[in-house]
Amino acid sequence: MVKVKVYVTLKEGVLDPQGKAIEQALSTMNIDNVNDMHVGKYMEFILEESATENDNEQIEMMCEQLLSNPVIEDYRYETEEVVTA
Amino acid sequence: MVKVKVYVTLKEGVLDPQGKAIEQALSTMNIDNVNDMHVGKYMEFILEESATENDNEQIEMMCEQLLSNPVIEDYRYETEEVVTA
Amino acid sequence: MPLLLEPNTTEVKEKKLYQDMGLTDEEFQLIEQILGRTPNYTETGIFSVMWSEHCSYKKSRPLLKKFPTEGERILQGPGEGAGIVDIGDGQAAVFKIESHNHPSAIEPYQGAATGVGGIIRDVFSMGARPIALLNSLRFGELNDSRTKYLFEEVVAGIAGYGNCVGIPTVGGEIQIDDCYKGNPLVNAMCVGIIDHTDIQVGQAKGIGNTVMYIGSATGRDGIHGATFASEELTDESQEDRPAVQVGDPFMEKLLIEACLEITKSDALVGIQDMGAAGLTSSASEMASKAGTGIEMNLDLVPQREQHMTPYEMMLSESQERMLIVVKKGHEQEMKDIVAKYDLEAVEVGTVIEEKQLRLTYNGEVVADMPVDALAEDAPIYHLPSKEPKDYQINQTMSFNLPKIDNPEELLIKLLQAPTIANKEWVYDQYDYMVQTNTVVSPGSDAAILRIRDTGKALAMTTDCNSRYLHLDPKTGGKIAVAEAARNIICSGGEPLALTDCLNFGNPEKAENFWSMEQATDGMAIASKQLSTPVISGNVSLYNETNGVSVYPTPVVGMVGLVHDLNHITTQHVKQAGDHIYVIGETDLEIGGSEIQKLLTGKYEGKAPVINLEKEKDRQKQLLTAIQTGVIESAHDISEGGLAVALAEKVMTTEHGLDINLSGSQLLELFSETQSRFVVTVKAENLRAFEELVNDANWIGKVTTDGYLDVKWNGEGVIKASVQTLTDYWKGAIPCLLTSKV
Amino acid sequence: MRFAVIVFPGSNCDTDLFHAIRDELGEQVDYVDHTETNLAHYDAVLLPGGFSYGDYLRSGAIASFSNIMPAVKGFADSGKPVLGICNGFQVLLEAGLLPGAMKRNEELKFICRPVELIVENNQTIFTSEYQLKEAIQVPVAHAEGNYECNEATLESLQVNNQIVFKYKQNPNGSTADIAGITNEKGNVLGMMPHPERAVDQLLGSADGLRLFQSILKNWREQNAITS
Ligand SMILES: Nc1ncnc2c1ncn2[C@@H]1O[C@H](COP(=O)(O)OP(=O)(O)O)[C@@H](O)[C@H]1O
Ligand SMILES: [Mg+2]
Repeated sequence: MVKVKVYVTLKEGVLDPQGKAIEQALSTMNIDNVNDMHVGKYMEFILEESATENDNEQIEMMCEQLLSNPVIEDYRYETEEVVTA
Repeated sequence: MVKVKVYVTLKEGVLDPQGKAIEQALSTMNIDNVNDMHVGKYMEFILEESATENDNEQIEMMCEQLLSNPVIEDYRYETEEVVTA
Repeated sequence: MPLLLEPNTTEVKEKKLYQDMGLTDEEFQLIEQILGRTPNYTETGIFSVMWSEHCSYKKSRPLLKKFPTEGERILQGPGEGAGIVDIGDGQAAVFKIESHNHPSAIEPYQGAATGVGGIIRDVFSMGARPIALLNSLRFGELNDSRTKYLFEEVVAGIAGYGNCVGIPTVGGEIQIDDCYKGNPLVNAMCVGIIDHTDIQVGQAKGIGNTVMYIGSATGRDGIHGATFASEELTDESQEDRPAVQVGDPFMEKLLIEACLEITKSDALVGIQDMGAAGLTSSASEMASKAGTGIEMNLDLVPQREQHMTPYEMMLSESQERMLIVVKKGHEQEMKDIVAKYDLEAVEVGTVIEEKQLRLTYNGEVVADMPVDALAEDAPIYHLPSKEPKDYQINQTMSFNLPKIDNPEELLIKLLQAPTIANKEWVYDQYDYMVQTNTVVSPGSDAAILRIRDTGKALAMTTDCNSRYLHLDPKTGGKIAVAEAARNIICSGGEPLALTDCLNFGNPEKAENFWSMEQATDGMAIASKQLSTPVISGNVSLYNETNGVSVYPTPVVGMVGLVHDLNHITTQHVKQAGDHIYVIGETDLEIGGSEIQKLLTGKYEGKAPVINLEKEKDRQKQLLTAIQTGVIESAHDISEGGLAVALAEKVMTTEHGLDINLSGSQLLELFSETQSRFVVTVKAENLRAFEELVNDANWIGKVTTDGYLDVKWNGEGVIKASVQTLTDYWKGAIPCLLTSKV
Repeated sequence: MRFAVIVFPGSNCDTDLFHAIRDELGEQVDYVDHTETNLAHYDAVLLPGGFSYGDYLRSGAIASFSNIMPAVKGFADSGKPVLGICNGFQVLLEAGLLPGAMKRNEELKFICRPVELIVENNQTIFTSEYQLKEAIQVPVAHAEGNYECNEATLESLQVNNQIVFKYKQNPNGSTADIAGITNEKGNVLGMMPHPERAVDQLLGSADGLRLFQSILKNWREQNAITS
């Protein structure tokens, strides 16, 4: 059983309307030392023992097919063994 | 100059309709070994030299006032020195 | 396992834990009498929510009794999820308004969204298909970041929920005044359509029938408020559990479709949504209305979180949940229907003969209480009332009115006042077209939706000018009803009935209770006079911050019937050459007006006078004239007076107006005298119009030049390009929201 | 002619499409549930607007895995007309039946309003009843209509004349003002504006009706049916 953390971000070069809006909001708060704001998604889940024994393969399949849209998004992930009491 | 990564997640006990919907979608894809799916936000930005020299204070202020909604969300963040060439 | 420890019965009594749940010593004693024993913790919690003002109306019920609730067309008055009024052809309109003020003050997006979700469930639980949403919003001045945040998020929450479930948000109103700064008001209204034969009621009839649960699993949402401080009882990890409910409009959409299919089944006995006080109120009300009881096994209740206690399950206000009662043996039929919508129907209990709400958990009885005591026998309070001293001062005050030398500049400022300014920024975010019935979208007096295959339509609006109530709650209450009716009439509809949301401060302050009495008096008189019975409503009290209450704000939601699509009328002028009339004379009435706020920064003096008889006659005459086809456009005169009404008639069109007025003081241009309308009439219909409508004064013509040109006693006082006016009017709210603070 | 309106959980413009086809176009139409797998009886497939699966994760993403989608792909491959409107367009993008992706509107807000579209290509089975460069009024109602694609995709869209509708005034930040595109073959159209909301002057515009009439006319021509 592993805990998986997935980060999905817009590809380099794709304009990020949310990031831009946050930068604007910051500047109305008179905060002007923040740059390059990017907003993405963060997903966490528990992956139970998979049949294949190959967790990474399943995670990548999930990321490519569902959790991210490869046309405009990149993803990366981390896994962490969960010890069941 | 530091690179800041902020993770915003729903507080424990707050309904996460997205997470639930993704789990369902996975199960229609015949993936049944995924549990506890939670969806949050991930933000990255560059913080230039701040006037106060206290980066954390500014980051926390930003997180509490703008980047997260403290009523239903928790946040955590990481910083990383950026070496300018 | 850190199971939540609950205090025992003795602790509840001796430590007076019931007080933290909102029960008084007397109420607790009454509960002991009813039960013949001391209630346990769970039972005390259940009584406390059922006897809260929100569920029992224990402080407002005497006032609500004054409302007329019957009429030829009324099929269901107050008491069920929503009221029902006949619209002919075997169909009926179902509607109700509800507040979500406090949740929205804490978490504006979710607060507003779940408010919308709740009112939709009230309507489809009657068996009706929801066809429209409206709202009524109040905020403080848009000059600090918190208020702007509340404003933006409330609007986003309403949009987020309504758009996703696919019910068009077609109208509403927004008033901005500083009394709402700490306590914004968010009222949502839903209108549905039903065939008479499909009308459902929330009743648990038939001993032995099965109680089933449909929708989202129960979490700990929304119980925090009623719970007392939990430090010594709960595990450290459970600290800071949010009381905020998060809405799931996707689930709601599935529930709507599933429940509407269920209501077509003969196996369904009763259906009710789990609104305030969730499982508790839906179960006990359904049983009480049917003269039965319900036994429920809480182990079977779908749960989102682990280790939930009976107390938590019964008090949870998790959203998107319904309770149904089904004929015994037909459970599978229900399960099959809801499965089509990816939902589950779960058997959780049975209808029993004893009029008890009996709950078991882990094989033990954890609560056993008479349902009538919960639903019906809450104590009724007659609170003391006292006329505030400001009232007489305002009635007798004479104030020095400023002389006006630049009415054009004032008009532009009024058009930028956020209460008057164009609300496109708001309603552009609402899908007001989905279901493709919206004939008149936001931006005219009332919204109009056609009723498919009938040649008829429904007109709907929400209204309340609380500034008048602030000065004189009785008069203001009358005006709120009259204004709603005016908006329906101007759109070509016959007002049918109304729903109301009484937003007031703390009723235990005698001055507040006095204004509730006065306001409801006024509303009752006006709804009788205008033949618009009250068929549903909601009460929201304790709207205060730091001891200062909001203005009395009894919002009126009204629905009217447009008998023929050809009667549909909007406020905008149609073609050059048409003649413009004002119906009704103008007095100098400035108390509570927008111009008073602009010029003096406060409201004082007398509210405008309203004569309901005159009101009724004019409304009738105008409606007849519209139905006869002699009116091109019609608009009531409200905030900002005639000057603003004229601008509103011509902005967004390509026309201009040439207006000739006379009077003693230019200030009359902005007076808010009641019962007035501005209409345009084609030359060939002038005679017919003048025969049908009394008190109509010719004031000018529609032109092609794109200017609002107003002459006062023959002298030009306003000559403004309509485009310029429109720009100011449309730009005001976006500008306020984006300006730095 | 027989139309299928696919119903996903959370679709909410399905009934509007149904009424447009049945009441205004006067043709046969059925709702087809997302759990079905066969579209053999239909001459055109319509994917409606709404919020399939609540638009959770990304709009259209979860619906693109529905049971019905292989059949929709097969239907498209056979050259028959497939039209995705709003959320339906998003589903087609996520399913890879059309190139590109949707982002949130530039202003981040949901926008609902009538807009003017320019017909950029009237040589498709969806637009033959329009004039080239004609301005038509059709409403939009979406939060994620900001069409995005890379340079190469944009170029091929342009070269192959796949851009069918452009906004006269871009409401959402969409690349090259794109409001609707077809696949290379021209038998799959995705568009953000709602033609089914513009089929009756009573509701503000009837310009959308001609889109459905185009589909009908081309089907009749192909099947040599004269009316
Ligand atoms: N919160 C809102 N939501 C939707 N529509 C709104 C809202 N506020 C105002 N509108 C629309 O803007 C128009 C003008 O509103 P208002 O000034 O309150 O009209 P009136 O004075 O005739 O009641 C109406 O069509 C109304 O429905
Ligand atoms: Mg009006």
